[in-house]
Amino acid sequence: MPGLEDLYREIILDHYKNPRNRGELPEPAISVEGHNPLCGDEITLYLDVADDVVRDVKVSGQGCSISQSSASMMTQAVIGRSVTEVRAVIRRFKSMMAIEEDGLEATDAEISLGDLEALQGVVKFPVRIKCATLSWNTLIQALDEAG
Amino acid sequence: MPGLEDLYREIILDHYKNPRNRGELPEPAISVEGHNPLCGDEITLYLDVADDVVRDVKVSGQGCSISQSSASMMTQAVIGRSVTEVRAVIRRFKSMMAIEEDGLEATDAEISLGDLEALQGVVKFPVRIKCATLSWNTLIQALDEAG
Amino acid sequence: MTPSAVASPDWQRIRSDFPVLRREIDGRPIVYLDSANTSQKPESVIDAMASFMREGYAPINRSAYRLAAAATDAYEGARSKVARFINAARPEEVVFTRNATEALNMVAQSWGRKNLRPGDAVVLSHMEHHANIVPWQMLVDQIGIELRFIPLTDDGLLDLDGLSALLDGARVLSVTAMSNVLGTINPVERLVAAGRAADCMVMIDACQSVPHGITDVQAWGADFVAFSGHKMLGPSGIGVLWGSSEQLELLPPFLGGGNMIDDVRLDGFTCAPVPAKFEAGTPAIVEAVGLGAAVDYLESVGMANIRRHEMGLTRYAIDSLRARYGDDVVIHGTDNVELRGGVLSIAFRDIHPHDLSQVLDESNVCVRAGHHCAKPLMRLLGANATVRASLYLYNDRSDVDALVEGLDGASDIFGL
Amino acid sequence: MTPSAVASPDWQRIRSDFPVLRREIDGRPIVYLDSANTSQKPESVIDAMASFMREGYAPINRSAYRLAAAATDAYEGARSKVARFINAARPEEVVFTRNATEALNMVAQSWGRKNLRPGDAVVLSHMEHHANIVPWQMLVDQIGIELRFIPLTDDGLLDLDGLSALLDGARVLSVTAMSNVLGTINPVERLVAAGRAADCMVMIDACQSVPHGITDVQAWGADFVAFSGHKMLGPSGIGVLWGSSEQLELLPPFLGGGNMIDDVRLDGFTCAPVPAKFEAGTPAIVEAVGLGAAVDYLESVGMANIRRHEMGLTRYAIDSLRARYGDDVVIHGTDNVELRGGVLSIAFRDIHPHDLSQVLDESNVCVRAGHHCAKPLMRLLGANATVRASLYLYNDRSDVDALVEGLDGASDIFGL
Ligand SMILES: Cc1ncc(COP(=O)(O)O)c(C=O)c1O
Ligand SMILES: Cc1ncc(COP(=O)(O)O)c(C=O)c1O
Repeated sequence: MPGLEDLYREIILDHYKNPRNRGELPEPAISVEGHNPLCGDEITLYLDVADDVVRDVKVSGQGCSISQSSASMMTQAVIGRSVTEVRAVIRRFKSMMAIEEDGLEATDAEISLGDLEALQGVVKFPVRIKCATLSWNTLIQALDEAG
Repeated sequence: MPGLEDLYREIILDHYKNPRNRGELPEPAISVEGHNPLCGDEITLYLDVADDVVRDVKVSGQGCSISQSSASMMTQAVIGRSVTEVRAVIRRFKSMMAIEEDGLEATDAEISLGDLEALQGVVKFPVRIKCATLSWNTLIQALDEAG
Repeated sequence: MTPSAVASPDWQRIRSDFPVLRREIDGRPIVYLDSANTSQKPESVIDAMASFMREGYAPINRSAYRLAAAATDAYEGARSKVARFINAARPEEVVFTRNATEALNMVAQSWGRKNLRPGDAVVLSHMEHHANIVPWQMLVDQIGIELRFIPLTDDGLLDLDGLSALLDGARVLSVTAMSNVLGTINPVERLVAAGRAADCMVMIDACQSVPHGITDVQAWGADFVAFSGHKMLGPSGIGVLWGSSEQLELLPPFLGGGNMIDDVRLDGFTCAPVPAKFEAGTPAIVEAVGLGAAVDYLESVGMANIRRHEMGLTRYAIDSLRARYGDDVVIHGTDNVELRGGVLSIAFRDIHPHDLSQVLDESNVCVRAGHHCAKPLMRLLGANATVRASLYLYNDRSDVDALVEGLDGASDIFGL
Repeated sequence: MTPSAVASPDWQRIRSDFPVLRREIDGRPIVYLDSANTSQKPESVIDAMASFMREGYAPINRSAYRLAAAATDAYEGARSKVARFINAARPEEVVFTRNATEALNMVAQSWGRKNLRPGDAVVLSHMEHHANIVPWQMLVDQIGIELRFIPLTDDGLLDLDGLSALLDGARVLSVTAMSNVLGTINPVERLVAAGRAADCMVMIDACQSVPHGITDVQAWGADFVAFSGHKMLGPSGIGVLWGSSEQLELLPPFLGGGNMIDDVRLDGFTCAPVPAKFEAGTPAIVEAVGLGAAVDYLESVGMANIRRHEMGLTRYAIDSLRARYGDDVVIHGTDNVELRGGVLSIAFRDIHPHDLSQVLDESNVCVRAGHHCAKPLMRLLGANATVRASLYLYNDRSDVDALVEGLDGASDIFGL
């Protein structure tokens, strides 16, 4: 049994207590809701994409330390990146979460996840993977809506 | 375990092979269908009642030795009797089949079932009770329809 | 409740009847506080099922050989036990379903599609489980009925002041006997009387109440009562719809197939008598046997004893939490244990319930963190989630102590 | 079929894995010939269920502690096993239901009410089980659809000559893969192709085929396939609806409640992803674990081996009956064991099936006497009832011999 320290790393607790890019974006930013039916978490993700670049992302709503910190770190990891890069980051993150998806590309491995690496410990707590990926799945939906 | 001889008494096999009052009655006799969903038996019972007397009963359809012999003996036991008497016979028979019904009357015990007593052995084979009572339940329905 | 129930049960022996509770993880016992979700099974239930599969397994209602006749008796015997347990007038009033959810859906669909017209109102409460909300919402889509919700008071009771206004012109009243989030025990008889007065069909979701106290469906006088086997020491895969003979007679069948028919021709079918009419296909035979054994077990302890035991433990839990944490802990619902069962939904020091339950799990304390399938109620409480600790006959003070102790561990990690 | 399946199983050892078959009544062993009705359970299934209840019982999909996470894994693991067993493309294509009957009703109701309009035709066959007739007859009443029936040839095969005419303009083709009365194995791939060509939704009732041979739902290519756990060595209380991902995605939910929702508000709900969308309420957790163990057991024997074993026994049974009784015995269906499974519906010397089975029961020979939930077919055969002996992997020649011998006893009593 892995200890809780694998899960609740300091950096995670920091993002949880001081979430970055929290809030809302006005229209025409896209907004998408995400739920984790297991724990009741609900977030709303706002996405501003222009010229194929993720210009801004904000997240509102409530959630546990894992879902909130993951969302916070995610915003940092994607703002300013091209949509193609962001999709690669998403793939990379999901593969770290041990989620098998089609289309992991060879180059994805090179992408650094920065702070997000701290979430690696979540894999040992399978139930929490859904917490960690909530904001990511919501982001995918928002990107799809952005076209 | 009771032996099969308790079930397949000679008199039962006789009524099975040579059923009495088999056939149909023309209208205005009442006809009612009965099913035993367990074994697929289907009978049609025809009832001719006038002036509160069961003038004639006929039974058609197929069934196992128990249901057919029971029907045959039943017709003999009820033809010519008043409806009130017939209802008493029915109660008496059902009580022999260990079926608890409301309204068994004190005088019912005095009613002789004649040949039908041979069916007593059926009680030891609970699954067959439904066979034995098929024609009787159909008769009850027919009497109810006769008003 | 039953002659065999003892006056004062040996709760330690009872606890030892549950194999899961004898297990240890990491050298520590399991502290199971999730019985409102699903209950553990005593040896006697596990053995009844295994023995039946080892010695008596056979089809029911279809074949005539002795093994099959005995299996049919076992299945029908379980029906009789359940009927007696809830004081049904007749065994035929007990319909076996997969779970309470199916029972509630069956009534919503079969009764509802027969009897409800566009614009008809169905009255529920704001504390219902999804199982008593979503089936009616499906009818909103299918028929165009209107839903009304009985509001709650601040301490989590049904606010019945406006009930007659809500019931005015309504066709259905369907309410839970006990909240799976707040623990609130609702005044069923009063609700039924109000529903009757308004000419409503009345259904009671008794999922949380049947396992924990005496149930008397005749005294209740509702039209339908639904509950699940797995919350009352029985196996998964079986639930109960009780209906008054009158209502079941009138209710159209829900599923079609074997066992529920009297006759089938290419051009149509006729139905078997109640309850077979509602039990299409091969039923949960082994599970019925298990549920029968669960009823036997509960009766041997005595439902009044169980209720008393849980009332005492609930009192102890509330008092312990408050003594240790004061205002840092919020316990939803009423403090009056006469009015509530052993279900404690709590919030603790801004620590998210999911994180709380994770930390509690470190000390093998099993609680549910989430919305408890009652999202409308959660929104009313202003919480996405709570941690819910729920008690049953096999719990004791040590379980409560472990919960109280465990919360502190969460504070350590989150620095709150 | 699987790497672990042996080339030539030890059938005596297999027989001894089934506790009921080791029992004796009146000093004689039980001759169980009613597996088309429901099958016996091997030790491994009984033990898997009992151990799970003893050691790992917990809620699934709801709570986050380790015991609950492990239970969820066990439940989802069973789903994966079943998916692999029938060669489904993805585990999510496997929906757990109570039984095949519920699966068939689910599709008839959820797909039917969404897609069928008055006058639309649904094509069934004349050899269907009530479970694949009555749900559609309910739609005749509810929607006003029209039912058409594929006729049978004299030796009990589907008469496919007029199939394209029957399918012309039809919306649904729903047919059994194997008759539970005649034993006939139908050409599923050909049926699916014909249904596809006519733009029909195609459903296969695989209740009798899945337990007895290799199933490849991808090769079949139907939209839905239904079967039951209890006929394939699994427990009662669980069945399977397989659906193609595409169809399940489009299918509206059948029952509403917990687990099947994404969100619930007072004014409406949204659905969880497939397969949770179709599993409302607490599912048959223990039963899923048991079904997973049943699949393991079947795979360890090998489905091709089982089919071969039963083919041999069926041949032996037909030959023995004919050799002993000549024209006094009627065996319904084809004599060609390539085209039939081990289900033998027989008529014997004018002795009523119910009496026959009663006499057979004297020597512990368990057969079903009745209409086998296929009354339209029985009417076609001109019989109210037959005696049906059905074989499975645990049967051997001694069982067949006991059947053949037992029939003579009936002749003695009835003097026929
Ligand atoms: C061909 C066929 N279809 C459907 C069923 C119904 O199965 P269940 O009773 O398990 O729902 C059966 C078995 O009874 C069957 O043989
Ligand atoms: C109040 C209430 N109603 C209905 C249900 C649904 O029960 P099940 O999931 O067994 O169908 C539950 C439990 O989950 C409940 O607590």
